[in-house]
Amino acid sequence: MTVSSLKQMLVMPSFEFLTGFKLAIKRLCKEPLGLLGLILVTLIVGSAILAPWIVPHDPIAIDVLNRLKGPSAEHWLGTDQLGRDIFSRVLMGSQVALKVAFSAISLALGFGLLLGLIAGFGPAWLDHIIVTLFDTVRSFPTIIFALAVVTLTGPSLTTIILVIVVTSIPIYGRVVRTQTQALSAQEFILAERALGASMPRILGVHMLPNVIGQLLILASMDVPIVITIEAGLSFLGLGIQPPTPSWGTILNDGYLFIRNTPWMIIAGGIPLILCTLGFTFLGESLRDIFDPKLRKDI
Amino acid sequence: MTELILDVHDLSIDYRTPRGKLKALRNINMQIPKGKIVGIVGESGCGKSTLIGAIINLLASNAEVTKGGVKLAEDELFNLSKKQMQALRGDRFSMVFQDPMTSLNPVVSIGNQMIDIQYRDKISKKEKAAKAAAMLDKVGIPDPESRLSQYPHEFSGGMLQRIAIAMALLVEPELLIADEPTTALDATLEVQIIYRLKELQASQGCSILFISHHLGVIAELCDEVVVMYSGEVVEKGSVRDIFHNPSHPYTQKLLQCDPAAIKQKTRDLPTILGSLPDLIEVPKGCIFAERCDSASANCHENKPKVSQLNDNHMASCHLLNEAGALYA
Amino acid sequence: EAADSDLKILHSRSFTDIQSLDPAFYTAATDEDVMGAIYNKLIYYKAGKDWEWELQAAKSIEQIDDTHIAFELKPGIMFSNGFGEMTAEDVKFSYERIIDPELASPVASDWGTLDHVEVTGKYTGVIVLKEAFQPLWNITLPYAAGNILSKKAVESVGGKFGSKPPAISGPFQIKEWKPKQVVILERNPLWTGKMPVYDEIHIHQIDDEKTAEIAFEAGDIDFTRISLSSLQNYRDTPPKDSLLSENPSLFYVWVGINQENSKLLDPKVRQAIQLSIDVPSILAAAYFDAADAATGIIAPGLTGHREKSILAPAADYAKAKQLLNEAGYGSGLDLSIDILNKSTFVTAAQIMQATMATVGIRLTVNLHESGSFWALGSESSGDRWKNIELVMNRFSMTPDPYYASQWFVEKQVGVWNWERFRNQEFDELHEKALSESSEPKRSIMYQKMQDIMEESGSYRFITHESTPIIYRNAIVPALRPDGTPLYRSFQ
Amino acid sequence: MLNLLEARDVRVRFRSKSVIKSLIERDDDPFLDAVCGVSLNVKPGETFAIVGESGSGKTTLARAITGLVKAQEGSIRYLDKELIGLSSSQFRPLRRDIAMMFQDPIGSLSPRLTVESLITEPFKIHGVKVDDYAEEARRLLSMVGLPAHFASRYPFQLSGGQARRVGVARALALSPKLIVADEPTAGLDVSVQGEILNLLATLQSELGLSLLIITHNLSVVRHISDRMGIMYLGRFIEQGNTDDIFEQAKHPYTQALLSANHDPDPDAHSERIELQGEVPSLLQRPMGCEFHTRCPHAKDICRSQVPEMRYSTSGHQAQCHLIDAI
Amino acid sequence: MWFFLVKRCGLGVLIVCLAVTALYLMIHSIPGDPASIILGPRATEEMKAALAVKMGLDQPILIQLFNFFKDVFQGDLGFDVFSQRPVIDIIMEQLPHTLILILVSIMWAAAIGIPLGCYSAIYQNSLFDKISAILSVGTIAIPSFVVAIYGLLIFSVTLRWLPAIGAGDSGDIADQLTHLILPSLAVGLGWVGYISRLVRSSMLETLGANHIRTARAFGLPERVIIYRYSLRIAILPTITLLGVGVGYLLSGALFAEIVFARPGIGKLIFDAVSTRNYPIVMGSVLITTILFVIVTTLADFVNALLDPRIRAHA
Ligand SMILES: Nc1ncnc2c1ncn2[C@@H]1O[C@H](COP(=O)(O)OP(=O)(O)OP(=O)(O)O)[C@@H](O)[C@H]1O
Ligand SMILES: Nc1ncnc2c1ncn2[C@@H]1O[C@H](COP(=O)(O)OP(=O)(O)OP(=O)(O)O)[C@@H](O)[C@H]1O
Ligand SMILES: [Mg+2]
Ligand SMILES: [Mg+2]
Repeated sequence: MTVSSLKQMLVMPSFEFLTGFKLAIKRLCKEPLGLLGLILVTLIVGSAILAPWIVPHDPIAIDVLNRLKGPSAEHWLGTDQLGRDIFSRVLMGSQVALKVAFSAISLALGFGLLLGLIAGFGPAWLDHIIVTLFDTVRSFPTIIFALAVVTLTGPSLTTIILVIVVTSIPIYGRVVRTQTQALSAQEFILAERALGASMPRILGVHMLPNVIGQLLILASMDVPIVITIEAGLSFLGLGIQPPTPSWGTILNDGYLFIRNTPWMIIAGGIPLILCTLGFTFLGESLRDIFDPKLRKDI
Repeated sequence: MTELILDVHDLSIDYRTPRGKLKALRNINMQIPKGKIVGIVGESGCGKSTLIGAIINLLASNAEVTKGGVKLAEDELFNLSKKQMQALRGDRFSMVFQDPMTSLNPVVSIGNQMIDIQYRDKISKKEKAAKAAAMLDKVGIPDPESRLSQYPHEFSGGMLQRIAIAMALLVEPELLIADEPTTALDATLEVQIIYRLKELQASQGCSILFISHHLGVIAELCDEVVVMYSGEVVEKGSVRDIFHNPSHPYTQKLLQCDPAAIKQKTRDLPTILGSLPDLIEVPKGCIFAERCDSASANCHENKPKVSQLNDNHMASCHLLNEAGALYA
Repeated sequence: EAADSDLKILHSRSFTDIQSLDPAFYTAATDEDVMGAIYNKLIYYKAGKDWEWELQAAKSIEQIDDTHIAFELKPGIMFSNGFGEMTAEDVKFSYERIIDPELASPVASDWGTLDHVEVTGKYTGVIVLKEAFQPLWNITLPYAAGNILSKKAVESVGGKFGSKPPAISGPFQIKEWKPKQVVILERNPLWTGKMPVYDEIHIHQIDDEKTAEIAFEAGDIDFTRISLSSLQNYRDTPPKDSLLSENPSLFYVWVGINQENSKLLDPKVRQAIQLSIDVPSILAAAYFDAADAATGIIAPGLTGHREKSILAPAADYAKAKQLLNEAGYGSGLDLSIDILNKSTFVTAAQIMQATMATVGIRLTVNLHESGSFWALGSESSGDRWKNIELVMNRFSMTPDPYYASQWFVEKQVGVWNWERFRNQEFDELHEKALSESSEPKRSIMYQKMQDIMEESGSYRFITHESTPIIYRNAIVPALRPDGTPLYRSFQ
Repeated sequence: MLNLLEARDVRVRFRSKSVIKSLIERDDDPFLDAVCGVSLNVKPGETFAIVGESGSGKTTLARAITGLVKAQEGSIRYLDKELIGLSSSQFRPLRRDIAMMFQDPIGSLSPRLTVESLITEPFKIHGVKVDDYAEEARRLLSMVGLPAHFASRYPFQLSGGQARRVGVARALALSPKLIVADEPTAGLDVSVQGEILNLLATLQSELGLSLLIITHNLSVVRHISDRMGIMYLGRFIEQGNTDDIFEQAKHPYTQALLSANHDPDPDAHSERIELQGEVPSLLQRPMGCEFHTRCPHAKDICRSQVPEMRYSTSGHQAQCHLIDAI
Repeated sequence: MWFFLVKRCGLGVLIVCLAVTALYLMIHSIPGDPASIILGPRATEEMKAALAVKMGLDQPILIQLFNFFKDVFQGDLGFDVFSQRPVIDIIMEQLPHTLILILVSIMWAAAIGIPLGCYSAIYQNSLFDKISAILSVGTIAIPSFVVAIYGLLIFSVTLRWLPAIGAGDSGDIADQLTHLILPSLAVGLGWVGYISRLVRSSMLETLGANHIRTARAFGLPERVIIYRYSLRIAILPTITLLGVGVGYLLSGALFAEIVFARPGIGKLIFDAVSTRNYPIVMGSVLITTILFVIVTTLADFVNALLDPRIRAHA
């Protein structure tokens, strides 16, 4: 889900969407951590969308004289080595972070799910092919793959997303595959086969709901990992180029100044932690809400 | 008054559902005297499994005890701590669950599962395995030693059911609770199991709570019978009272519907007309009034009182006169 | 273990691992750090603030004329592994070996115009050059290419040996090399010269400056270079029992502007770029005010250093804007700068982005990891050289100006001369200066060369950086003026 | 009349030992024959009942017929179409006609689906157009005697019998031609059981539905089936018209089975034939007649010689040396 | 069984070949010139060309690849032109350091994360669950280098309890262990959270199953129910993940190697990639791929061991 599609959802909510949403929210609100997650995610997504309008300073305006200053009334989180307002950069940086996290994780999740389901349930030869692909992709260092992709496409956010997607698919895929294998011996799958359900249907309607919960949690925990990978790749020059702010670059810079000006790390780290907390708790509570067995009000 | 091993008093249980509270059990009173076999019969969905879930204190997460309690001998079970309750389970009482296919762990070999439940016994693992095998043999599983290392998915439904029974017997409980333990068994095995249970009861003096839809089995095995309908006990009494002198219209109909009781071959089996009441909006009056042939206005308006028909035969029906005869 | 703790051990740090301990194939400075301790040279740098040398294996050495240098070895310098005493034969072998085309040593140019070495006695010989070659005294004899190997020993292993020297002669020998971890030097029992103070020197390989600093504070190492970003901190609150030493460095950092790029053909554009780069801001933000602005490619203290550059370090936006207007780019210009993915460059590039934006140049920053960066301007590895517009570069140096100027001659266009700077006069001066024996004259020539570079508009000199070093106060380090450790002389 | 379903010598084998174990023990044949050469046929509109020992391979046979486990040998024909060896996509169109009810009522319902989705699945799977799924769900639910509000429940919220009825509703949704029902009425009270069986009877008379029913409930068998087979250790040891078998069972096992049926009367003590002796295992099939270990009449010949299937004129067949003697 | 093994090995070989081929194509497609990096800036074009010939870089890629495989099957990973040493020696020097770091990290992370996940699941929604939720998600989100640096600052600089750099004395196990504590803390901490959340989530699903109710009904001790009955099912995705994770860490423990100046295969590969030292890159990736395949196969195997249903499927 990209930020723009999220925007769309918020702008034109259909009626059913609203009622379903309301019910979910109502249930969420009963779980303190879920509520916390919802609030955090709303805050982060909201600030990412509104960032251009609410930043107190131009996030790329350099002010060398005022570099590496501590928090003050003027600069809430201080300034970086170029004298830029860290708070504004963190706010703007959330755009990159969310773009990368959302698109990379959802794509990887989607493909991983698909391939994992097929590998776990499909014929053995297909399983072998998919697992071979997974392991092949997974087994050589990300950096080499990233470098190769960049030579083909040039550095950009898309490149990073592509690299992350390709290297994360096997993780999700393998987890799904194991789950699917364990499930495929169960009686209800047999029953579906007896009804004549096609493989896509069995996978999509019956396996998926049983594996997706795990995967959502895995995915939400991957948010910080993806953001740090983005940082690493951008630092190698493979992703977003300066001076675009991202949490990753703030963390990278923060690492350099971790001793003398630790608030840079804090400024880059706290939103990351909040973001992870938000997504993980939201993910977990959503899982609990949508898993009929774990739902408390039935 | 005989000594009671189990006393369910005034028990009410609700399930929370999106539509509202489903009142699965309402004011259940039933007792199991020591050393007796009590059967529960009743229409499917009337709350039998819920009742035993409450007895062993393992209800679904959305269930809620709203009233009443369960006493095992002297212990009020709902007041026990988790630890105390755990100490009772598998020791003083044991359970055969209704769905044998899913109630055994799919990833632990049945041998290990049977050894694990004997964890209280201070004997070697080998001895436990031998005991397990012997018990499997008793319930008619051929070649039990080698079967011990197999996993549930490698057994047939009936075999799993027998394994579940074997497990419940293995711990030599004071009270055995069995929820439809013979549904997947053929008649010869069913007989064999019934003998086993009787044997057990005779040798250990244990009590059994036996749920079944198979009236023949109930008739053969049980000393007393409780008849339930839609979350209520409508009639209870000795097995002879129930089968020879059914007093509640539901019991009567139930007995009439049993195909085993119909000697003439037919493709049109008798049934009880009408449908189940919605337990979320429980009807005001008699719960069976909707389907009762002889229901009067009173039946639809007021809850019937319990009529004591003899020492331990009682039924809740407006139509029963003091003498316990049905006037219709 | 008790004996162990009695040993005097120096824990030092290097930022890369050793690659080769063969003087003909040395690559990084680390190689020479170790070679300097295990081999001997005729002369060696003298520790201190000025670039001077002192005798090492040579008892005497003398420039007889422009092309002849006579030397006499100290007697009794023994090679290890029973390869005997060091003789003039070994000197001849070691030096001629490097220029032997058979061996194809990549550092043959260190020996410039060496013709041969004449052995005149057991300990005496004459180094014969084809032409005068001034850098010899600064960077050849006292540096890596000047190390003397044992002829017999090297021949016994077939002429090449990589990282396992067949024989050493210096005060230290290699006790253990744990690749990517540590090189442990211990006393050479055969050494008869001045006894080193330390029984062992452990040179730990630590890539990351932050880690090195922490390791120093944790007491794991006693001597390390620190990062410019931490310098101020250490100045303000120096760790207990330690001393800080700030040394100039020989590196030079500049922004190169590709003359042949279609957007940059007009010298006015190039000048506008020069003028719109504000060096003080870069020094402040990327070098933490711990380094001075460079006046050219030759560091202070070396022959040929310019006191001042033609353009002031501070930007002159008005002039730059005007030049751009004249060149027809009044409405702005899109340019890109290629940099290595080091945070210093990233910071500097962002400063440039900001300062150049004030004159209407929109600068895109292209980060490269090192492998890709260093092949950027090379014509033999792809077409990317054509697309270079601006590039920020940092070259290392040895203490002779020729070493810096050699990269900017026409022959280097498409090799290391990524600005594709071509200037006849520059090339001629470079050649002549090699053999100029008069120090002041030579100096003027190099200054002129740097003027030419700057006037071409293709160069904006940024800084020579600096080398801050921290060490325990119990140590008296022996350092070259640029802060390079001379381990054998550590006290 | 043409057979709707015809199975010949069907054999299903399972691996009985793990691969490692069989290697260690040098067992060349680490398999067991769960179904061992079973033949049967079902005509349109007919009800065939399979009864037998628990673990004798009834479920496996049913699964082999519906293509859910692979039959290693034999042939299974549906309307003259060979089913063994069909790929799952080739089998799929047939599944509209052949419905299966599973033995495990809750386990065979997809746990994350509501009852409504579960019972309308067949329509979606086979692309049958339905205007209003909710309405259709209500119809099916009422058919099996469940109130409409069950549509929104999840399987784990059903009682065993309710889940069973959902399974029945699902199997009937598309009005199949053949229903393979594995204990369709186990866990149902007698009234509901009657409703379900009556429903099947109605469908049978209206649509000519054929039934292959596996059950342990002999009273049910007697009322509803036309013919029946008795399974023991993976084989039919007796097969024939239900009435014939109930009247005059030939095989000692059948006799024991029938005699074991309980009467719903605490005082009725029927004459039971008690089976004693070792229950044989599929892994070590007894020599000779496989029932001899428990047979009250076993003779020497039974221990050494495999009895042949003997036929009577009415098609009643049984596999016993002593048919005439008993 | 043999068939299974042979198939697995065959697949493994296939994966290794595919990975190495892909790698070969990739690394040759990225810009960079090993010759000038190896020979230094002053090498002449002839020298570079000569080196290229020596490294076999002048031949078509397919031939290079063929030669590489040919050598590999003869047990030869080639020669490092930088240091003139056999590639296999160089890799084998580094590999043990990486392996021990990964194993120790993963092991302690699992040893803490799994029980933590279990208990969070059992006491779902309790205070313990909530606190452990926040803590473990926190550990996932805190960048490892922050853990590393602050670990160093606290334990090495301030307290001086632990050494800051290196892998310790090769002969001295205790020394090596003290050198492992901080790096494995930095590598493993995030995994603790990751594992515990994942275990909790699968545990919740498993604990709701019917068979767990059976186990409870027999009064089995909670410990047995959790570790023998639920965890065996709930752990499957975690094991898979650990398998993939260990493989990933083979080249992904880079930051720990840098921050703690530890030798290791991650740094070896990274440096080799930066210097376009093809023989080392190829050799190390070959080795890590083999290890990766072994680890994931092992994970599959363990899963099959734990869950007979997967065994039946395989
Ligand atoms: N978790 C649950 N949530 C909501 N309703 C439930 C739940 N479990 C059971 N019920 C409902 O409670 C009622 C009683 O169910 P219970 O399982 O006790 O019936 P039962 O008498 O055992 O029936 P059967 O003979 O079919 O097993 C049924 O109507 C059932 O649908
Ligand atoms: N996947 C399997 N692997 C190994 N053996 C199996 C497998 N499935 C079934 N079996 C064995 O095959 C035999 C027949 O099983 P099946 O389920 O067909 O019996 P059934 O006649 O349906 O019994 P029940 O009446 O108890 O359900 C049993 O001995 C069983 O243990
Ligand atoms: Mg029940
Ligand atoms: Mg069965």
